[in-house]
Amino acid sequence: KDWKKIRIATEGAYAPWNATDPSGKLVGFEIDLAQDLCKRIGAECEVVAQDWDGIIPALQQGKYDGIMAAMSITAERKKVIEFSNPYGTEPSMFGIPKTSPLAAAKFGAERVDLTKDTAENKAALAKLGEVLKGKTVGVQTSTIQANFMEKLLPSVAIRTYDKLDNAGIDMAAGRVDAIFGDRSAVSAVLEADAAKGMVLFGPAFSRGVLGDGVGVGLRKADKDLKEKFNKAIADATKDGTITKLSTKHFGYDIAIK
Amino acid sequence: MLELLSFGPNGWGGQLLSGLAMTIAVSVSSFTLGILFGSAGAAAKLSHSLILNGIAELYTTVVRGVPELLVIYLLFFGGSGMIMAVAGIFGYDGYIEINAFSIGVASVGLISGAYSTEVIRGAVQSVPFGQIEAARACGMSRWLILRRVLVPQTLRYALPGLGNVWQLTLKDTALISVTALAEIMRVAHVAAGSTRQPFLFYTTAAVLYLLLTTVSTVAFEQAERRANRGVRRA
Amino acid sequence: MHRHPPVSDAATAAVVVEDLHKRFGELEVLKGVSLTAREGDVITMIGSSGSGKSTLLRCINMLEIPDDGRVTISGETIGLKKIRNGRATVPADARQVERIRTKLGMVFQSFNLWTHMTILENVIEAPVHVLGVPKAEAIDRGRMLLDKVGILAKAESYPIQLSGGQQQRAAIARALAMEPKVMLFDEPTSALDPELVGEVLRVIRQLADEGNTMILVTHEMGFAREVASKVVFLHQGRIEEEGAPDKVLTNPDSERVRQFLARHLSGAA
Amino acid sequence: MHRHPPVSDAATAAVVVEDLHKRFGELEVLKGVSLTAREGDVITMIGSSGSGKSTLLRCINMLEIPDDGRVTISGETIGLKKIRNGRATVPADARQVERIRTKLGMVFQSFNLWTHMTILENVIEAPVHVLGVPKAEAIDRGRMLLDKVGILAKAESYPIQLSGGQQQRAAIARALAMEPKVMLFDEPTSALDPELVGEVLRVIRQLADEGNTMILVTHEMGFAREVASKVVFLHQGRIEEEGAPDKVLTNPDSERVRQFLARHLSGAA
Amino acid sequence: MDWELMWDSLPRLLGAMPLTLLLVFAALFFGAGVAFATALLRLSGNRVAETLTAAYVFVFRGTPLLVQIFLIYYGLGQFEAVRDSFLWPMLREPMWCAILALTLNTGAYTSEILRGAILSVPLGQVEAARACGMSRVLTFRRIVLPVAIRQMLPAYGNEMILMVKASSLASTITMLEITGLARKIISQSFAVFEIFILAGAIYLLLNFLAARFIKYTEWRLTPYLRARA
Ligand SMILES: Nc1ncnc2c1ncn2[C@@H]1O[C@H](COP(=O)(O)OP(=O)(O)OP(=O)(O)O)[C@@H](O)[C@H]1O
Ligand SMILES: Nc1ncnc2c1ncn2[C@@H]1O[C@H](COP(=O)(O)OP(=O)(O)OP(=O)(O)O)[C@@H](O)[C@H]1O
Ligand SMILES: [Mg+2]
Ligand SMILES: [Mg+2]
Repeated sequence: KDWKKIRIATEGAYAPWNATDPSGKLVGFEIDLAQDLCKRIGAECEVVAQDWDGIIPALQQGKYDGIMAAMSITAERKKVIEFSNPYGTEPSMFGIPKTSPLAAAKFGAERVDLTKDTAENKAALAKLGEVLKGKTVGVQTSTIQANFMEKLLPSVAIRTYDKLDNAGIDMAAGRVDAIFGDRSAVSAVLEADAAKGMVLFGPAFSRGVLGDGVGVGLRKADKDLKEKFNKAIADATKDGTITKLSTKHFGYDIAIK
Repeated sequence: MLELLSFGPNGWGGQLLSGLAMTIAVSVSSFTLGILFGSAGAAAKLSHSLILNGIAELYTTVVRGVPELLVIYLLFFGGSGMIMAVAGIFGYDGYIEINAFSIGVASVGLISGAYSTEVIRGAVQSVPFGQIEAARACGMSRWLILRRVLVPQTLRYALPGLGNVWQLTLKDTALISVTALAEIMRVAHVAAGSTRQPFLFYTTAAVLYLLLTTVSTVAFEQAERRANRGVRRA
Repeated sequence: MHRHPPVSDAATAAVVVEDLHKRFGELEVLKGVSLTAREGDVITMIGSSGSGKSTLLRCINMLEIPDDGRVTISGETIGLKKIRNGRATVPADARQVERIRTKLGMVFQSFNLWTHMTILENVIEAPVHVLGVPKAEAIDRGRMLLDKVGILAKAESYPIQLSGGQQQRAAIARALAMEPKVMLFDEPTSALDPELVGEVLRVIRQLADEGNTMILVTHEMGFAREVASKVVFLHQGRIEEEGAPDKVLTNPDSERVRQFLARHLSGAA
Repeated sequence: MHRHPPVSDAATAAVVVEDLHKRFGELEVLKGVSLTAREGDVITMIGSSGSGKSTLLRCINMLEIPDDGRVTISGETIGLKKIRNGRATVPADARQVERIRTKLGMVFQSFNLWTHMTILENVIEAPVHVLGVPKAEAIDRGRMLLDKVGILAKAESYPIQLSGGQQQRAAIARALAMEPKVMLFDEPTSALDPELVGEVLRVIRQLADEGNTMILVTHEMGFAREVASKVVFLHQGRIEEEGAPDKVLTNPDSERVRQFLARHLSGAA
Repeated sequence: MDWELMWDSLPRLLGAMPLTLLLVFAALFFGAGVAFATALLRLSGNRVAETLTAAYVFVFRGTPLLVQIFLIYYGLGQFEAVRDSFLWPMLREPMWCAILALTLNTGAYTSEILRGAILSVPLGQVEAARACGMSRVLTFRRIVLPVAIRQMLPAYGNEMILMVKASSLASTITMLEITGLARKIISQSFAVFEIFILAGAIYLLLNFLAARFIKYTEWRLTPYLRARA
């Protein structure tokens, strides 16, 4: 294939990564980034909406050529599809009601990089396991955060939701004690009407079981396309395009440094 | 908050309306397709061929027995795969796009058809045999009997059941939102995700479905009244 | 008002039934019945319940396919063929059967009017769609027939809106609309109350007086005596006795017929 | 075998109907009917279709609620009250109606056997659940009654397995099982073929001979003449003529009755 | 097709079957009660009761179950009053919410089936009972209901099958019944086809058994129809 024309799938319902505006147009960080990357590759770009549940099978079938849907790069996904290098990363964070007794807990660290085995990190994780004992945490189904909870805090009960927003509603109703997700998603939940009066909680976690950031999902066969994307992403990171787009959509920088 | 439902630049009114139109388009097409499948299925079940009986029985049992979502998935992913495999035999190996609308209609039609099969079969069987014998005794041919006596009479018995199938079809279209076809449920889902107002949009979706139900209930009552001319006392 | 139709010399046989056999599974319902109706004949069939009267009538217009024997209508024999190694019989030519049926008007015991059509629509349906008569013409003739049986006022009503006697007469009009060679009546009055019985019998008597060929099954002995040119007594799938009504109904040869008549009279009145 | 029951001096009235009125919407079906049945009476009601015979019978056991007039069973008058500003009538006391119905056995024209029970279950249902008769006793009595009407062999069969005449007799047994004061029969034979008619009439005749009080609607004139102690002729919701069968059926005063009988005889046989 | 994965996932999916069965049985059980009451109220002749029950049936038949589950689970929890009420300990649990939604849904459909069946009992059967002096209640209990229940069995069989399938929507409110678990396995393995086909086969089996059961019950309860030789 000459890659003059590339089709990219996104979910269109995960603001601010990707969303839909009231006129039905796809908008968001990844939509803008896709156009930019395609320009660098020298291809014409078409972004299409696809429900999350079918997003990987449809890629494999050839319905489109790439996925840019806030999909984290994980070992399991790598078994079935290929990923470009990451174009962004967000730490994962907990959210809790302001009045929760958990709010009093203190952790030694602000950020925990799970690839680093420092004493500080270990202490923070242990503390987390301690305060969440007997609590229930809401996460989105089949996400890196669900994975995190199962692997690192197996003794804490989790509940899985289609969307983190629903978990937020349930936290407001008192069915779960905390929610855990991408920082942007958790912040968005905290700002929504339903969850007024909630706060971020604990350190920001990243890497390790939480994956190496968000990349473009590709078919295994399309090694050439992967190379093109990698180069484009490297360029966009270097010249500050990603930082610019990120600040526009998130209000902070998610570029890989 | 109601501004979100308006038709202005910041309102989802337009999207919801086109979602409504899409739901109607898909339901009507699938229902029609379902009637075709249903008639074929009923004909097969009523035939004396063991093979046709078996095929129709398999069709209704499996399609009614597995969750609707599975049928849609299989067709959505399996359908284009199959077509591509066939094209592959002829040496074409590109991606063949079947649009979400056709797949949606095909899969919901398939489901709807399984239910229609049973309704139509029952209706055909409840047409009193005397009605057909009277037609035979007049020297009518099979085709003429079918057209002039069997179909109009069957319709009368089938309409209430078909009304139920229609309701089912209407609601099954909600499931093809997994193909990202922008019908009511998908619009509500996307709008909820983009605005973080799930209640507002899901409640609106419920109201839209109720609206469709109301209109179609009235329509079916009218149709039944027409088909039943000569049944109740005037 | 006894009446025996004048049998013209040129009278051909309208219906000839020869050695008819019919089985339902194990049960042999007709065991070799032969019967001839000349043009203008009015044949009345009597016999106890289950003796095969309806089956014989239905074999004549092939609503039941006989297993053996021949049926000839106006000189044309209906072709039958054996299938499945002789285990079943079917018409050799479906077209022929359809064509012959247009010559036979059948009036069912349960009327079987098409419920989704008005009375007039019932009457013109077959002439228009089977014989291809222009619709306007069929309507004219249909109204005339409804008038003849005395229910013209009900032309636009649906069957359910009619009383039993009226439905029966509508069914007769529907059969007559095909201008059949032969009319077949299956117990045309058994479901009616005594007053309605009178109405329907009057119409049939009128048809008889006009020289129509008819075969009818009835339990009304008085009526049989009055209009029939021949009475046939069926018993267990065979013709037990046949002949002029006065003979069969008053002084039958068969012991079984005598019994039947005795029981009939004591039970009914 | 004519029979007029000996009317004892102490004979009380089993059923008294006084000035009964019944309207269906606009149509006044009963326009003031009065009728008395003493114990042991066999009253036969005749009249043309639509004259109100069934309605009168149904008013007696309150399956239809009369708009006006009184019904008294064995000296107890059924209480009625007006509701909705006198636009409708309902029983004053549902319990009373239920109790009185146990004294009235009804045999419907269409049998109305309960399809989901065997014949014996049909017969014992009401005695066990309404009268509280112990089950074993009810079964004994039920089998005796089935024997009496000649269908004991069918005790364990379901209604659908019985012929029309057998169903009719089962319905009679069911009514008798309540040991009613009065039996009401609505055209007990009109749906049967002539041979079955005989069977059913034989059972009714036997009941009459045993001195049961009965009111029956029938079209069988010969039977009416034979068993009735009184014949009542209904015409357009009024009693046109009543009296001894010989008088009413042979030499009626009313012109209308004469007409009816003439038509009846000519039409039917 | 990844047969090995299918084989490995089978025991896990079967492990979710008890939850699915619990949801279905509870919904059918409570739903039957709701349906019974609703059908009686709709036929009661009381204007208010008739209007209210008709509205209930209209709303629950007229909207997708997905929306109903969603609004009951997330919607009710939004209200302070509900959270403070004695019902909250139950409504807190997704399982009770799922059972409530399924119950109300099947209750609405079943009540219509039952109502139709009651209305189809021939009047003659009822009159015969009245003529024997049976009271309204006795007539209903001994004649109307037994006949109506036999009459509604085929339609109710369909409803059972629909309920088995409908229980899969409980996965949208965090329940890990068969479908919920299937989606979880898919999210780990991305083997959409294999797992869905496996889950579909389990549903098919359940529905097949349900259909057999209904057929058998019908056969047992209607000796009088079978009797016709
Ligand atoms: N389709 C059928 N299948 C099996 N047996 C049948 C069928 N039709 C009729 N019979 C049997 O054939 C016999 C004759 O039936 P037929 O209807 O000809 O009797 P009939 O003389 O018309 O009686 P009736 O006076 O009661 O109408 C009966 O024993 C009947 O049970
Ligand atoms: N439920 C009803 N609603 C309206 N009209 C009715 C109803 N029941 C009976 N009628 C009318 O009342 C009149 C008398 O009916 P009824 O059944 O008493 O007549 P009948 O004398 O028994 O006649 P038949 O001999 O035909 O049985 C008829 O005109 C009938 O149409
Ligand atoms: Mg017959
Ligand atoms: Mg009557």
